Amino acid sequence: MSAVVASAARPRPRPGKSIFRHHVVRAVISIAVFLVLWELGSRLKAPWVGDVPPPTVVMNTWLPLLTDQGYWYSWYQSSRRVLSGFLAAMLIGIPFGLAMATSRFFHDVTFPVFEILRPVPPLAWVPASIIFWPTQELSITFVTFLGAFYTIVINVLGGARSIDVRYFQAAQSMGSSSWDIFRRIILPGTLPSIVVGSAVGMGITWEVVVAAEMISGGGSQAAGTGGGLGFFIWNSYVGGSYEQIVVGMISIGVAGYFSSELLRWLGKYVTPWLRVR
Amino acid sequence: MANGKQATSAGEIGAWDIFTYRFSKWLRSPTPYRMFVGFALFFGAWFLLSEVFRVWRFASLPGPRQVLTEWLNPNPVYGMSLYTPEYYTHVWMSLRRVLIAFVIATGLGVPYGLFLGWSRNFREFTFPVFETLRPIPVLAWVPLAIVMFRGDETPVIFLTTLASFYATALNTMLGVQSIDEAYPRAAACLGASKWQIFRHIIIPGALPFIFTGLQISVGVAWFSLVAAEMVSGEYGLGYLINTSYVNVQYPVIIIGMISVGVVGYVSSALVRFAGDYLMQWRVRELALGGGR
Amino acid sequence: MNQSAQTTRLAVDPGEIVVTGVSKSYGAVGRHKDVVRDCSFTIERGKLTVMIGPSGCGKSTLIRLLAGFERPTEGTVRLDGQPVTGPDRDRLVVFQETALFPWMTTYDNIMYGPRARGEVTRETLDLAEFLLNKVGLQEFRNKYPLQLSGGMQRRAELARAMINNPRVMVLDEPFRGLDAMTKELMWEYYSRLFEESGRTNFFVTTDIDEAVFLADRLLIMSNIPTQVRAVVEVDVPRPRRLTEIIESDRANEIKREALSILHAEAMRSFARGSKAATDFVEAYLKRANRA
Amino acid sequence: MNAPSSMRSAPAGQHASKGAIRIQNVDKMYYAREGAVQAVSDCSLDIRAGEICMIVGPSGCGKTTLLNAIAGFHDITGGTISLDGELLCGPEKPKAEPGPDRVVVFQNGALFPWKTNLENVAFGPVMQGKMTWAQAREKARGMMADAGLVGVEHNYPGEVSSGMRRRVEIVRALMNDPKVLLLDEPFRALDSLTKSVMHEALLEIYYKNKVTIFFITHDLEEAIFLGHRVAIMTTRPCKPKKILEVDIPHPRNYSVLTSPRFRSLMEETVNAVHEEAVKAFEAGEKEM
Repeated sequence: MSAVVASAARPRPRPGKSIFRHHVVRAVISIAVFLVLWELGSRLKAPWVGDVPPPTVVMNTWLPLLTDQGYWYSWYQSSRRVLSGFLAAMLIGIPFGLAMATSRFFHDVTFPVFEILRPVPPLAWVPASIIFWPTQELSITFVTFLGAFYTIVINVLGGARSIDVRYFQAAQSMGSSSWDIFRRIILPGTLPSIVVGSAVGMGITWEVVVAAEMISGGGSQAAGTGGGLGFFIWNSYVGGSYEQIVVGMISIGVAGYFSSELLRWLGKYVTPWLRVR
Repeated sequence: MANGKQATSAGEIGAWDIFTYRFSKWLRSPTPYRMFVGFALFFGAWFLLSEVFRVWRFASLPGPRQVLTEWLNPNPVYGMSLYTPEYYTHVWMSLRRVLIAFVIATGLGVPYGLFLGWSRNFREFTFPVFETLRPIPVLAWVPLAIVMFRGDETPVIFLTTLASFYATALNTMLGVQSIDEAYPRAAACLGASKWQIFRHIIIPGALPFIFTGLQISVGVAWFSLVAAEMVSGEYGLGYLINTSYVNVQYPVIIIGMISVGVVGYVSSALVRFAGDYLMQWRVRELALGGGR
Repeated sequence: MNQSAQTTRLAVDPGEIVVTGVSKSYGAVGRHKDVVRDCSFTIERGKLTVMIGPSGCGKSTLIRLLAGFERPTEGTVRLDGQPVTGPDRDRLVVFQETALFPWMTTYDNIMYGPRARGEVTRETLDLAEFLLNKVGLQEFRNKYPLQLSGGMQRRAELARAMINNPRVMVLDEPFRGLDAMTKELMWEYYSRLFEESGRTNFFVTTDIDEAVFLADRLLIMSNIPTQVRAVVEVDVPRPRRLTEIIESDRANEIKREALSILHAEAMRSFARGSKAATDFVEAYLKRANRA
Repeated sequence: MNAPSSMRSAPAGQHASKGAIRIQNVDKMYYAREGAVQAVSDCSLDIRAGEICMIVGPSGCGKTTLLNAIAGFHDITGGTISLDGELLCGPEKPKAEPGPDRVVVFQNGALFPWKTNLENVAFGPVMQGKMTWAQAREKARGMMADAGLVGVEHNYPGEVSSGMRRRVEIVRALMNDPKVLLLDEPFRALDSLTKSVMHEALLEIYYKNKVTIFFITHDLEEAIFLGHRVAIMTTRPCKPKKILEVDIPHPRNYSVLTSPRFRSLMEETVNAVHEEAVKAFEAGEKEM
């Protein structure tokens, strides 16, 4: 558990302590306060929040949408793009990271190129990706791929490098071949970093897919068909129904959160030796 | 460090000796030549595919030679090169937005993160809201930002600030929590009050994480800025990239991308140097291969 | 320790390592640091040789030379006449901090060697059971290293080394992290293992009590650059008990002699305050390992 | 050479008037995730002023909890602790106030890595407002010179050897002329030879400053070599099982290690501690 600072948290509030000290109760209170402030702010036309539709209105527009085909279809499209981009990033990124960690030559050749491309934000690639890839689907998926690829490679490389040199020495002195060392030392040793990299990568793919859909689907090109939650939000904006914008934002937030949590849960399942603290 | 002479006091092994030593070793090792091979392969392939053989989809992409000549051309075909003032206005507009966003995000994020880490009550009342808003992708805020803030400039700055704020606040909180609990306790033993502990222990102790956070926040700022500029906004590199796509000026797209990459890298490198400068104690500790 | 799998005796043929005129230095031409200079000693067959010296005096470097992870700049290291070229099952090292693979259960850790070499026979499986009982970890066979206490991790590591039946066991301060009481219990325990197997053991430590309790032959090392300062025969009868050793005059006499030599060495390195020098070497070694 | 055991070993009590700790029937209950854990139960111990009292016991038996209670980092759920008659913590005030009269030296060290050694030592008095930075630096330089720490004042803690870091931390504690020094296995991370050199350095500092020392350790040899008295604690929940008077006269040096009196005390302690250690060893007791 993270280090505790001077008078701050005890392990768990003692029985008999007032209910208000319990952290879940406090979380509910703080979110409730936030919603009330939002409601009042927009009803009373406060400076910034004024034009933002209040939570009650947002809820009313969201409920019918739950049964609307088109709404779930944009979920499906966004998820498909995120998943394909993410899987491609995992399938290419993990071996790439491992190869860089194991072979000095491969690292020296590829890492500098990788490093000069990394600072370019993935979304700067959208126009170039639209030009290059034949279909719009592929161009958006390529950008989501890029979003996750850098994070996964960096995490895998870092993870493989951080394996203690003593494990290699122990394995070597017990007569294991280099394939043995890769399969039974490097791979399991890097697994925790792969899990972290994928969870973070998944978060980034959702960030990227929204923008890519907005830019290519809507954005400055009028005729975009696009589809997906990003387009759904942009379309609601162009169509003037601000409530749907907020609905779209919350939906993507929920989608992003659950996909990262799913990966973290899978991670715990895949690395039992860490869970055992 | 004089050659062979035993270094009597730790001060002599300065960062400069370590640097020259490593640099000479790097030059002799095969790494720089392999790096050259890597670059040659990448740019060579791009050149052959796009300009020479014009293979498949690469044909529509401008090759490195085209991009370079356009970029260095005193009077460029599409009006955008190192010699034209508009190029620098775009660069400056983007840089200005990132700078403003970075300053606001640091000004709000660092204190907020410090209090998040320092006081449990404050954390339990404000962190849940922070955590529920965080998964919402920053760029999903674009339409709402345009609605909330009139004009072109403020929405873009709001988005970039939001992105940086999340990274800064979170890393500062982690920084405070990473401090070994023995330090504040030792300070309490030495008679330091709560506020003295905050100033002398919590802030310097969290500094390494704060600077990691600042580096990430610069990266994320550029990430969101480019997209925000593509969708709305008058000037800026993101806007330049997008309009040059619409006006079919493809080499300028690549110029825009490279410029964003270079300026982004330089700004995060600046933050790293500032960090090293402020945290002398870590630099000299790392130079000796780790502290304890 | 129940002796259920007593049938499989440990078939051991102990080896002998001869180190002659070995020197080792690190650093580029300009800033070059001798860690070991012209060091010669023999690890006698079937004997428990203990090497003791001040901290940071290059003992770990000697371990790496013996294990074959590094080559000496001058001089030779031979096991039964054959020069040492690289890591090998005949010379197994137990490290200072545990090197148990955290992602493998205790049983998988122990079976790693035979499985890696494809030598999983009926006999090795029995030997694994025998060793698990010997180190008292039968109920912990499916536990991960992080679930074991310090003492248990050390015992699992000993089992993992012994199953490969090395001709020489090399141990680099294996009990350093343990608290004093567990450490003393491990001494008795480890010397029992040695007395039963009769395998050649080379044990490195900075703890004088540990050295006197365990050693048949005691090598006392000088400070950097390391050389053998003195060799002491510890002719205390075996099997050795903790309480007996405290009482035995011979043991205390050896301890006093070794202590005064070592204390002089320690004071010299401490007084010279050459923190920078020792640290430079340590920092350099860490980087050399990772490169 | 062995002095009659009845005679008080060293004139510890005479001129050290401050630093007597009285621990009476102290209990401590932890509310960890897996339910309540009794770390300390009905523990009573009197530490005389100016004495070096060694606390010995198997790992994870609650010794550090006792130290934390005296220092004021944790509260206690029963009994009282007082220093020179003045109540530190008890039923109505379960948590003592940390203060410069009881300074702790931690197991893995707590020198502030971002301050130079001199600033670390000068930290206490400045925080209490007793001195300005300039005055404190002057006094700190003097005290460090006394402890043989010359030439490392302007280095950061990370740049000096672990032995030196320990001594800087002890000097930092003594800078506030505390009544009690609370040491939590300060030399555990050091190898045995640096440890023996540190023992002599600590004794030197003790003879100059005559402060009460509450010293937790696993190392029996260290306990007998340094201590006036050795309190042997049971396994969890910890309470004093036996208190051993170490009647070897001060000042002591390392040659004492092989004296016959030392050996018999050592044997007595080993037997007393043995069953506790084996119980902890079998149960695979992990440090709590």
